[in-house]
Amino acid sequence: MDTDVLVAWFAETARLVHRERERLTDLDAAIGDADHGSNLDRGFSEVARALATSPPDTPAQVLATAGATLIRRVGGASGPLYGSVFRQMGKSLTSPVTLAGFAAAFEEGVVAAERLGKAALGDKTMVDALVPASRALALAVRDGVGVREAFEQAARAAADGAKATIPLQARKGRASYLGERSVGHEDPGAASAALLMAALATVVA
Amino acid sequence: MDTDVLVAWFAETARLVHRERERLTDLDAAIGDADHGSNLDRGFSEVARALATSPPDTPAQVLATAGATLIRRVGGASGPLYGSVFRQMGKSLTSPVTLAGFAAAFEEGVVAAERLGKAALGDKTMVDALVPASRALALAVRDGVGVREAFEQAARAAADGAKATIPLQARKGRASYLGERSVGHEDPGAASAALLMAALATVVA
Amino acid sequence: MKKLINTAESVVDDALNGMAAAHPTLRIRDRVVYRAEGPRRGKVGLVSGGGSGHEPLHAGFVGHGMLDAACPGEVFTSPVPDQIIDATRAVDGGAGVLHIVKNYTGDVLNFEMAAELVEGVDVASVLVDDDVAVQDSLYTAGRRGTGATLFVEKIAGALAEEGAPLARVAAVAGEVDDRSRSFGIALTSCTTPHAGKPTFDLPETDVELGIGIHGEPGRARVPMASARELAGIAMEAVHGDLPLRGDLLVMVNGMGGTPLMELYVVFAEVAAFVRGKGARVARSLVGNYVTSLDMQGFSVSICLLDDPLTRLWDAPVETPGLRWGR
Amino acid sequence: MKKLINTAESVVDDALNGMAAAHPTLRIRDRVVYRAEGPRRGKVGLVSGGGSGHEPLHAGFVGHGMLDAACPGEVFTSPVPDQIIDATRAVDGGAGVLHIVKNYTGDVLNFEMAAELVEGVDVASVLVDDDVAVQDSLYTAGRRGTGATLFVEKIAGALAEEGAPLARVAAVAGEVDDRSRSFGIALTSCTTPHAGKPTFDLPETDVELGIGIHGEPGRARVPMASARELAGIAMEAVHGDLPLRGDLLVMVNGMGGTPLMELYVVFAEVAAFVRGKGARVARSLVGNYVTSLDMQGFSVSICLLDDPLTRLWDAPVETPGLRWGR
Ligand SMILES: Nc1ncnc2c1ncn2[C@@H]1O[C@H](COP(=O)(O)OP(=O)(O)O)[C@@H](O)[C@H]1O
Ligand SMILES: Nc1ncnc2c1ncn2[C@@H]1O[C@H](COP(=O)(O)OP(=O)(O)O)[C@@H](O)[C@H]1O
Ligand SMILES: [Mg+2]
Ligand SMILES: [Mg+2]
Ligand SMILES: [Mg+2]
Ligand SMILES: [Mg+2]
Repeated sequence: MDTDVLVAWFAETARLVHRERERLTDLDAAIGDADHGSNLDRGFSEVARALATSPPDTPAQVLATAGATLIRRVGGASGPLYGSVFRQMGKSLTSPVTLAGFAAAFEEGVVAAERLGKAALGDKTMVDALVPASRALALAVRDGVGVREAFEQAARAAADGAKATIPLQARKGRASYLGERSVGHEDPGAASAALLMAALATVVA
Repeated sequence: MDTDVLVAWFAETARLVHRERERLTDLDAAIGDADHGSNLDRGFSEVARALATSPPDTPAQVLATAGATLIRRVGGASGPLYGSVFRQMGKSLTSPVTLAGFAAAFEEGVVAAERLGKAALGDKTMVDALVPASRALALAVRDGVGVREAFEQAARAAADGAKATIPLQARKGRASYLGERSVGHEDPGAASAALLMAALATVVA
Repeated sequence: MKKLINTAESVVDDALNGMAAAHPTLRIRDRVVYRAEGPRRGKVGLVSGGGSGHEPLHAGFVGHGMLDAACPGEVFTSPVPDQIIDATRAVDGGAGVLHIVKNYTGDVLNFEMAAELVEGVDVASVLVDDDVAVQDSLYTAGRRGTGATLFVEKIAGALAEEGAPLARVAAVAGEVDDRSRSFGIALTSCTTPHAGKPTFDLPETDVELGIGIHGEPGRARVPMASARELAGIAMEAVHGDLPLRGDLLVMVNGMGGTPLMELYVVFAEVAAFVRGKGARVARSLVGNYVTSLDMQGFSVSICLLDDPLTRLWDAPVETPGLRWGR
Repeated sequence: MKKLINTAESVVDDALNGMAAAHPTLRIRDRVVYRAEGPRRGKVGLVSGGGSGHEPLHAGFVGHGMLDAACPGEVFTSPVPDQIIDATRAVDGGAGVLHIVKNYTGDVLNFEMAAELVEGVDVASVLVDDDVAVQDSLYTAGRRGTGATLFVEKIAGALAEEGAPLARVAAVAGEVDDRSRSFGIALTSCTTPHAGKPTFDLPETDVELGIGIHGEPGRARVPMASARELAGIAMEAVHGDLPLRGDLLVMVNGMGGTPLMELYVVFAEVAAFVRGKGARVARSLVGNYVTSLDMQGFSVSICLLDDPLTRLWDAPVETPGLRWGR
């Protein structure tokens, strides 16, 4: 896995988020404030632009740029949270990049977001998609699965994790204000995390 | 025609205006500010109450009370205008009240409103119903027609006058702001003047 | 229609009770809103009034440096002469009283009747007619009084506060009206509490140009456009009637249901237009000042300032709706 | 949805341009709104911020006696750390800077990041969380910051203007938050420019209880009721959490699309409720101060005053959105 793959990952994420922008905003309208789609569309399109304008030399730089750009351009809850995932990944990633190295860095990125947001699995946040994705990667590494297969499993785990937020009552973020009324809706941040992992699976496919 | 007939006139007007309140407001919504129904409902119900609470001794007193009450309680354009009609009628009416005396006093009342509002026939105002009604009464007097027949003719003339405002472009009042867009709508004040004359025909029927 | 009211019948009195509870500087009696401290000997009294539903106009402009009394009528219905007579008598400090009347048939007739009936008080009157959407011709009731009413009340109020005599306060009030123009655009109709449904239907695709402040339909209906285009339409109408030049007082006024953020967007366009004509925004107001219940939309009002008028505009004012300098 | 905007993307910058054009007392640079005169040596700087769409909060409260800078984010989206860092550096007069942060995950995270990254400036932070509709428990993100933000900004601003040190300004800001509670009710949803449709559907027959200021649905939906009943629901919620007593600062705040007349109707009911509990409306505000775009509805905020807080509330303030005493 090289710099180009990571750049492609963010380009594909930007494309998916742009395409799914309205769905993400609709999910946020139901239990939040109807801006998750435009927040992430703004953020990832900036990331894609930044990566295209001044192409980074190393995988770590790709992640650092993505993290900093999201923090600098998104705002809201998702900006610092996604930003922290990639910023931390960039710090943790060792080179050359192996699947094991990527999985470990991703795990540290997810932990950074968990720490920052103080959210745990089951709180109905992006964590509910990110943690299962991270675990799927760790299992794939343990089982010696190939990159493509590993990322597909991670994407599936994230998607399942996102769907699994539907029956939950939110305990973190804006949706928690709704109390029981948050039950029955998919968390927008979990849904966007699933897109992120889907993009990863696509670019190595 | 005695005091009781005039009291009954206002009671019947109050009833009709209350019943037609929404229609009058709808007419005013189309070319004005959607308050004519509530303005006149408030005004004539106050008149009816005032006349019931302290019954006047003379026909002139009935009219004076009606005029003063409308001026004191309605506001808007229609309050001073209808108020002036009855206030002037009350001043002009001689006793005992004959049809000729009533017709003459009504004529003076209408002239008072025309002077106050500076509106002429064809300006698309209440004048377009009041003036034909007044003329019908004058003709009835000239032709020696009975009271009942005279008031029916006046009511018909007022109703026709009101309908005849539909194709006109308003030159006075709020509807004049609309320019050509006032064409095609019945003037609310003309419509309420038609109700007033219809009430008169009813109470002598 | 959902409204924060108890009943349509009680809405005016209920709102006045709220004003009284919120503003110790006001005293409210028999549907007249007065300054709590009463008339000042030798000061010209200023009385205005009109239908309710335009808040903060007029009652919100009662206080030091502005009105002495306001007479609120029913929603969109001029006050009755009794209110105006009461107000005129109560605020007379011996120097006479100026009636500030928006040019609507109902307002004009009721103020005229009151002025005739009030005795022993020197009364002058100024008619505000700033709305360029209406032709001032034999075929109309003349131009409506809209946003510039605030300018007249503020500037005449400052002059009266300084102790100027009635004739001069009336003359300057008239001058402010002469130098002011307005134009309004509605995105939605308003809904009166009594009618309970929108006064006019306006599809999602259209706006009404040249509206008044009573939910009367405008002069024309055009497709919805950007803030820049709509501001341009309004400003061209104003500028076409009274060319912009020199120092301007500019108000971008919300019709009651428009968020402040959008009014600032419009103001940016209006300011650019003004600069484009070589004139200057010397003073400005952005907000909901002369409203039409819950209507969405805006109006622009401009006044050609000169030094004396600017000084009077800047003079201290302390009312619920407008306050600076104290 | 019709909005007075050019594009959904440009609405925040366009509105800021309008603010800059309208208010010479402000200077706007890189999405931060500053006092034009810059920082004062030895004075604690006050920085707040949050999503746009709540105008006049926060940018409209920049000026003498209140904020030194405001950081507006995208509509309903917290500002980014860069804005907050810029603002914090720029307003530091050597006495440190207080961040006034509404308790939302996004606001908290972005202000925290900024506070960590800004160097060489003494930064303290106060979290505003006044909304009693939200339980403050392990199962929520804690209470939201809503109307009381204005109280905190005004009172902390007055104290900072007097030259109090950072620790004391922060402590009093926290005290104001402790003594304040709010509750909001929506008659309609708002519509964000980006989404272009109402955030939630609310039938003509219902209202949402316990809403925030971002168009989040509330805690419960109940049938529409009179102003008296709705004010009662809001006040019971507040009183149940913090019993009313003594002198109160009471704000009846419109959500952006509510006419002032209706807010006064609500205020009358709120004042009656307060009297009924043996407390007193000592100070009040009625108007659109902490809004949610074009939402119709209101919130009530109360603060239990004491003499020092009342004095600070009364101190001069000169901002676009709140002004008295100068
Ligand atoms: N404390 C938290 N920890 C982790 N994720 C969170 C937290 N709070 C919110 N989120 C995520 O952020 C998403 C909302 O993002 P977004 O709508 O962009 O921001 P905002 O809530 O500020 O409007 C939620 O759906 C949730 O997944
Ligand atoms: N100058 C006028 N002369 C005669 N009638 C008038 C004049 N102006 C208005 N009217 C009448 O008043 C009616 C409107 O009354 P109303 O709605 O109660 O008052 P307002 O126009 O003040 O809201 C119009 O339909 C018209 O018939
Ligand atoms: Mg959101
Ligand atoms: Mg009318
Ligand atoms: Mg009217
Ligand atoms: Mg948000």
